[in-house]
Amino acid sequence: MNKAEMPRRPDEHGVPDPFPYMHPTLRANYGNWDWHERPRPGVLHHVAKGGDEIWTVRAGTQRQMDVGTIRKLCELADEFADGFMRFTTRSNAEFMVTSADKTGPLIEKLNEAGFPVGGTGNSLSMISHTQGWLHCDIPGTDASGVVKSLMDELHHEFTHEEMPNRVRMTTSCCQINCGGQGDIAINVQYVKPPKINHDLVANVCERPAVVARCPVAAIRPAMVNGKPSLEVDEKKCICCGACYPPCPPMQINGPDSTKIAIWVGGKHSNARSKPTFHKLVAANLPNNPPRWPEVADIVKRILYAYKEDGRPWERLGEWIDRIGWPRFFEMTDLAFTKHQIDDWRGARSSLNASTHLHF
Amino acid sequence: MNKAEMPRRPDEHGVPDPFPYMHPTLRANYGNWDWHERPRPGVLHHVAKGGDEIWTVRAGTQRQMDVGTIRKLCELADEFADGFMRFTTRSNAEFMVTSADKTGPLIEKLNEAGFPVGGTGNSLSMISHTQGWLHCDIPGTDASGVVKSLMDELHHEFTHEEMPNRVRMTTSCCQINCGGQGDIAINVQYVKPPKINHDLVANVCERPAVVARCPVAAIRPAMVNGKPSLEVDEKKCICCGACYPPCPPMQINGPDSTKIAIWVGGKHSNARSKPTFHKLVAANLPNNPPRWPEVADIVKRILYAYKEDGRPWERLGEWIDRIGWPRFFEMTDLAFTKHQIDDWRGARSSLNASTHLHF
Amino acid sequence: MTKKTHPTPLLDELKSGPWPSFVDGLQRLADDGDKPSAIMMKDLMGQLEHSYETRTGYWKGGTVSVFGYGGGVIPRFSEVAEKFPESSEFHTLRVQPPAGMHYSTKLLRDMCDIWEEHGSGLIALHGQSGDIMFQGCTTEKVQPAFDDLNKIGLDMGGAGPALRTSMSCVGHARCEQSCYDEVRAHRQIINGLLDEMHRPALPYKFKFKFSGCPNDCVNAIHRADMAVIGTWRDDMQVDQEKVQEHVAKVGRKQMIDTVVAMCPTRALSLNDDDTLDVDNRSCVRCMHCINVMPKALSPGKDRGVTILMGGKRSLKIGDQMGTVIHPFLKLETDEDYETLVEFAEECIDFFAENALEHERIGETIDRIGLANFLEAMDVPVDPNMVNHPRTSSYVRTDDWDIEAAKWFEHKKAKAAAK
Amino acid sequence: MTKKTHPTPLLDELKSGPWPSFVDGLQRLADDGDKPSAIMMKDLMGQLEHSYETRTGYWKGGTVSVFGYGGGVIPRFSEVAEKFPESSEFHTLRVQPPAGMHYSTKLLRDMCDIWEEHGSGLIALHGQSGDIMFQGCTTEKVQPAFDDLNKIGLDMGGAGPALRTSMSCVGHARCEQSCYDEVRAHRQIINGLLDEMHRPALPYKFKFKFSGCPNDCVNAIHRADMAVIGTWRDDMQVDQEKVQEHVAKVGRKQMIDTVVAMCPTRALSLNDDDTLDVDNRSCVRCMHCINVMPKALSPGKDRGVTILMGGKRSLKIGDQMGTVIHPFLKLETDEDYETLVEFAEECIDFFAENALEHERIGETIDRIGLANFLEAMDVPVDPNMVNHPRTSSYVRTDDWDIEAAKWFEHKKAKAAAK
Ligand code: SRM
Ligand code: SRM
Ligand code: SRM
Ligand code: SRM
Ligand code: SF4
Ligand code: SF4
Ligand code: SF4
Ligand code: SF4
Ligand code: SF4
Ligand code: SF4
Ligand code: SF4
Ligand code: SF4
Repeated sequence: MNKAEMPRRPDEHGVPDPFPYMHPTLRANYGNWDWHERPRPGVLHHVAKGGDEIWTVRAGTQRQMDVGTIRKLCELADEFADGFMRFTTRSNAEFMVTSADKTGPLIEKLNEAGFPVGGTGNSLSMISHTQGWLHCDIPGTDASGVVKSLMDELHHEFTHEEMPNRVRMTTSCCQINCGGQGDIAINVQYVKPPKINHDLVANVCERPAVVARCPVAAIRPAMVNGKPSLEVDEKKCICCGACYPPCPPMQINGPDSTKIAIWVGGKHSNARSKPTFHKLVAANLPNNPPRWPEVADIVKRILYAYKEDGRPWERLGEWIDRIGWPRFFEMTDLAFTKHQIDDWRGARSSLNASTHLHF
Repeated sequence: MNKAEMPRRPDEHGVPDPFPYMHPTLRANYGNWDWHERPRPGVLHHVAKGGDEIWTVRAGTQRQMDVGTIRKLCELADEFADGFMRFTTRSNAEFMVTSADKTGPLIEKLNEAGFPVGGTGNSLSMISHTQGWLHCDIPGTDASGVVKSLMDELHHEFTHEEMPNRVRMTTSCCQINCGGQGDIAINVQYVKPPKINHDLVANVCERPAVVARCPVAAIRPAMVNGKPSLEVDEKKCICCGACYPPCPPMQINGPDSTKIAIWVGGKHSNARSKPTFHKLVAANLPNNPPRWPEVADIVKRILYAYKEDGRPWERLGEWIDRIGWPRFFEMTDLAFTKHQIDDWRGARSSLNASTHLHF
Repeated sequence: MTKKTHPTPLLDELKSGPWPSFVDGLQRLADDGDKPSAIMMKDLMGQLEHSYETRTGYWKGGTVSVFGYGGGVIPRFSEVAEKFPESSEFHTLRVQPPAGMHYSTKLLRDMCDIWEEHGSGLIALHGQSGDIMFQGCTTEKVQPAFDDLNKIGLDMGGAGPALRTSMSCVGHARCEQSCYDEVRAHRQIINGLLDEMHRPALPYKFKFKFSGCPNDCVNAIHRADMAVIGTWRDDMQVDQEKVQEHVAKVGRKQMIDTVVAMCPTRALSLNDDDTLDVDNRSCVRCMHCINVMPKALSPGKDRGVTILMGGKRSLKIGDQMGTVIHPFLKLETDEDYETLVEFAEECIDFFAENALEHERIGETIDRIGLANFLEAMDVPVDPNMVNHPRTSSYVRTDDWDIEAAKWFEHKKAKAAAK
Repeated sequence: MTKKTHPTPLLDELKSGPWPSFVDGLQRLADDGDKPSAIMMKDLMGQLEHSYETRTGYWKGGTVSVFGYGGGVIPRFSEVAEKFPESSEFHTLRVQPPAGMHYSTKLLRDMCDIWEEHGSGLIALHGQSGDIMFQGCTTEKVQPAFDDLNKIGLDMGGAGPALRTSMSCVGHARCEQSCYDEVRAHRQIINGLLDEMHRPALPYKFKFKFSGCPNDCVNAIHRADMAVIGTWRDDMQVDQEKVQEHVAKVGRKQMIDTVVAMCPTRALSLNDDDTLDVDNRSCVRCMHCINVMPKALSPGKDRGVTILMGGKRSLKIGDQMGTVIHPFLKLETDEDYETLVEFAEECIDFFAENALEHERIGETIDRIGLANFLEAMDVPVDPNMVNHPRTSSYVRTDDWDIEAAKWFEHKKAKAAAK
């Protein structure tokens, strides 16, 4: 637009009130639900104290959706769910329908339209993921692509409830780990110190801020061929990539540096055991688009070992705590190396100061 | 002796072979015991695979014994136990007798002679203790005296098996803690920085060694009225007393400094839970010989709360883990203060990163 | 002239397979005639294919915002613009969804129409922090796009050193475990602090997350600077007949192995008549038994929230979870919600004044020590804040009696309050 | 003249009460006529009373030893000798008891006679490290006292920066849980390293402790630089009939609450026929169920030891427990015991060469990192050494594949060995 105009002042709505957008039965029974069950994978049946009932059908999406996809979901919501729907914290679509009879036809239509139904209960839900090459300014890999290829292979585990307990996977496209912790986490792990373009540092980077960002104080200001720049003590550097966002000339990515690591046993819920961090079980895997087969192979080994051996309600990490890490590495044929002995602050509490042993 | 003589070269026996000193039935069944039971407090009944049986009668002693006391024990060992006996890791005397009938009379004689019989199973055993004023060069209090006064008050708990599980108490007469960890530990806790006699430091102390001994680097070399001495940064100093042994002029003891703290929940066994350190529950108690009544009062509160509320096999710390620390402080009427929030290395793992709460 | 499409053999491999393909979506947008969005997406796909080939990202940041606000836009400028000029600007607008992520199809369709007109037509539902992410917009179009979104009742989310967009679980709306009104807490806190979100001036990001119960369906403990999690203080509610029905259904062994033996604090025991013996004093409100038997068991009636602070990912000091700051805040009356909001505001003030640059509140607490933070916030120490009291004797305790007096005072006060 | 006794009103208060009184003992010694020991003990009681009055200790150290040895004597010189001249020297001899602390009355009587002749007549059975402590001796009498003790087969224990006296539980001699020959391991290791005990030349103290099973009756994990603890690798032994007897005796509920629900890894389940379902893969050898039912359950048959290193009290870095270095060393044949002894010797060598002055081995391991220590000792890494693998991403892993290869190599080797 070329005609000058005074821009509009925003209305500071803040977080929108959800009630106008909430399915009437949910609104009517807000805070008054009594119990729930799962008639089949992908379907939740909630009963309110007053007797009202609602059936929720959960379907997987690609999260990054084109308007066409969203409009398709709207069609189905209009046809079956009174014109309302919601999304879960894992980007699954949820349709609330007022009678059990509607679930079957809705599920059919969803499948026709290519939306898998599942992700409930003791199944594998959608992998929570991040931006990657599509949009981030510091990615080591893609996010949507990794998730798409994995969910293709694990489709059956989304549409069936055959796991000991829910499985929550995450991916992150750099070591910053926006995807967070997971039962299984697939994260970029850098293996080389940043390569510094000394010509640019002075102009692009706020040097003291960059120095302050390094967790191991490996960065020091230095003059390099006459220009003020930064130097990295490569003995100290643990290749975390934290210096890259504030200083793009400190390039952490590269085919020799950007590898993928797999972590297991992260848990958020407080059910039974307290929340836990995920633990490193494989590293240095190739960053191999478009389908990252080496990653998928290991993820499946872990997932199926858990599926076969876990007991009802045991989360993946709880299963391993019971059978022990030696057996985990045996069953998955993964390696335990010196790199898996933690040495970060507080690491001592991760050492086994007991004779509790698994043979 | 005044006549000069060439001293004798020692025979380096090392650890003596115990078999010549071992009760014949133990020797005969060495490595072949099958099971045991406790017919009554203070008595163990072990049965060997071959069918041999042995009854062990356990009696408390003062540990620091005069020859008269030891000879008295020998008499009883000769009369009832074939001339053999042993001592436990907690300074209790054990008499092994070959028939159940002998246990009664032996117990009678032991009681006559003033030796309480008990300390087995789910009882309170002898308090493991240290040297104190009797012999140590750095003590803040006495050891034998503290133990004698407490065992007098807790005598019933030694001679009866009425606790949820064994109770193992320890005392230490300075913060060095030779007595180690315990279900209940009674340790000196200093509350003031050392008072330095600057005239002596130069001659008596190896200054670099002393500086190196401080856990918080609070000591620095300094010239004090012309003499090379040491200085303590009293803001940093955590009053641990570690500088005192290598440098006696850094006096850590004193009525205003030598206080007593009580710790609970230390555990050595691997049964059920892994071994644990004891935790601070009371401090700044007066160092009050000859009977330390303020200490005894709190110890009894803790012990009887556990006795009343603990479940079979729960050790004291395990009991608290079940009922929660809030209830522990409530039941014992002790205080939880900011000082009980750990801040030493690795302390973060002691914070509650969950919603596991006790109300 | 029609903008030509770049060959995308690698991306095309992601069109096959049973899971919905984001590439199909991109393709649909790119193929949608000569719309500006189509033209932009053709080059976007070209650049993405180029990333797949070279295994390298090609975006750099910058500064773009809307009139009146400092944050909420994530600007992206292409480093390979000469090859892919039409997607040389590909900014994202972070927009806050209705609390609980509820939508009418009307709202969703309006969002689509607006984004098709001004942006790429690509919308992520939702970002990991809970934003609607309108992805792909030129600098020029950011303002009109936002204006239209703002007109239908939506508002910008957080980015940069600011209060961030928050998330609350479905909770009250459709969950029997919910122990407080998540929507209310979520909206009252965030909407009371909007200035901190829209005009970034904090030392660093600050995130709230709201879960209705300890199942923590929004991952608050790991991922929020302040986690607000529902719980209860009294005894759980037990319907013994339904317990017996459950035992009858699954059998005693299964009941013992999956419920009794899985209770973290041995608070459960199965009576010989198949009723459940619940020792509520020992129960730590982990939710497990309630989760297994939602018909028979439910949270108690004296409900409120636990506040934990300090969750974050690994930058600088390593991953941290939130730790307990308020074991229990009753959350029922208007006053209760006010108290919660005030505490949230005080924390933001403390953060603004005391955190170092690019320091999360968890790092601040770690640096100054929990005890000092509590003192500063005037929160009394509580044993529920720790797994256990200190094990290290390295502490100076000469003011013990004064500190102990505070404890007994606090106890009296609490007793009186009851 | 008869040495007069000092009034000891405070100590006298410790004569009353049901527990054996050390003061009675001191008194008996002090009252024993004009024996040198009596004269010494009169003043000793005077000084001790003085300590009780003033709440202060009055001993200082020094150097005293016997011919041929550097350590084992704890010298004590009085700072109030002018008041209490006869106890101005009150040294302690630390002497090693027979392994397991077994005695014939003959041996005990000989000890008493010798100590009555040369010392104070006060003997502590035993010190916290496991020594017989002959307490109270003049400098002059140390040598003759030791000579006589040495002649009856006893030898000096440890003190100072040296190998210390060790302790082993009663174990094989009278305990069905014992998984190895404690006496043999104890004596072979210590007696092979006597030079390190008798001629202190290590950076600091080094303690071994031997427990026959994970009940750890000698507190080895907390209190030993090297803990040697018995365990087993195969399945535990179960006598199902005796299990049923136990259940019949205590009832199902009690059985479930005290055994099944107390197993730390849910390895136990009670079958409907009251037999026990043991999942040995999940069992961590904690001993609990075996302790509760010693008739019905016992350790397995494939026995050996777990080695943990680094236990110590708080000096400098704070309290530490030992952590697993060898999850399992088979201990059956002569070769097995040889292997154990060799490892112990290698550790002492490593300690002598690499520890800083006044540094315990646990501090050294903490300083250089467990992984480096293992590499130095040529011990392969094992997941049993950790509670869990690393949770921090702050590690450089570009040699991962090389390290992984080592693991698979080691696995092959182990498989082959079987
Ligand atoms: C819809 C959703 C909340 C929302 O606001 O969107 C939700 C909904 C429910 N959760 Fe959740 N959880 C949701 C994310 C989570 C998360 C967070 C995440 O997935 O990133 C967690 C933490 C996971 C973790 O620990 O890492 C989570 C941990 C739980 C648990 C604890 C399970 C456990 O044993 O650890 C329960 C209890 C249960 O399963 O009965 C639970 C239970 C439930 C119940 C049964 C609550 C109820 O009574 O209605 C809901 C149906 C669960 C189901 O799928 O069968 N929900 N739940 C989220 C669905 C995500 C998805 O699409 O897959
Ligand atoms: C005699 C002694 C070993 C020795 O070589 O002297 C010994 C002997 C036995 N212990 Fe022990 N323990 C002995 C010190 C210990 C210690 C160390 C200590 O007391 O300082 C511990 C570690 C305590 C701790 O964890 O802090 C110890 C933890 C155990 C346990 C684990 C209990 C638990 O549940 O945590 C058992 C198992 C049991 O009680 O069945 C045990 C079991 C036993 C058994 C039943 C073993 C057996 O089958 O014969 C023995 C009789 C115990 C009893 O008193 O009923 N013994 N036992 C020690 C007696 C000390 C005393 O006089 O009181
Ligand atoms: C978009 C999003 C990933 C996604 O696709 O969902 C994302 C994307 C970025 N995150 Fe994130 N983070 C996103 C949720 C998270 C989360 C999860 C959460 O909020 O629950 C975390 C972990 C929790 C936490 O806050 O620690 C997270 C931890 C980080 C960190 C590490 C912070 C730390 O203290 O360790 C950074 C780096 C930083 O802040 O400097 C970061 C930085 C970034 C930046 C801004 C990269 C940068 O510094 O330039 C990414 C911009 C990508 C882009 O082009 O849009 N992001 N980031 C998520 C926000 C969408 C939304 O608003 O809904
Ligand atoms: C005698 C004894 C206490 C008792 O009455 O039983 C004792 C007494 C002393 N200990 Fe100890 N310790 C004794 C067992 C222990 C134990 C328990 C054990 O060995 O199982 C420990 C804890 C375990 C450990 O080794 O850490 C122990 C940890 C210490 C420490 C702290 C070491 C550390 O690294 O934290 C010191 C201080 C030092 O070594 O500098 C110490 C130092 C001392 C000194 C030498 C004080 C000094 O530095 O001058 C004490 C001499 C007192 C005296 O006059 O005899 N003592 N000391 C124990 C030795 C008797 C024996 O040989 O059987
Ligand atoms: S994980 Fe890294 S690359 Fe991926 S979105 Fe977050 S910051 Fe960007
Ligand atoms: S990569 Fe990480 S460790 Fe290496 S210099 Fe950069 S910030 Fe420091
Ligand atoms: S605890 Fe302290 S005072 Fe007591 S014996 Fe040990 S070192 Fe000496
Ligand atoms: S008492 Fe402890 S902290 Fe204080 S100066 Fe001495 S060694 Fe350092
Ligand atoms: S966190 Fe609790 S209340 Fe919220 S949705 Fe999950 S289970 Fe329901
Ligand atoms: S909620 Fe958790 S802690 Fe409480 S009784 Fe149930 S399982 Fe046990
Ligand atoms: S440690 Fe084990 S073997 Fe040794 S005495 Fe104790 S229970 Fe028996
Ligand atoms: S020994 Fe311990 S871990 Fe093993 S089954 Fe028995 S109780 Fe469980």
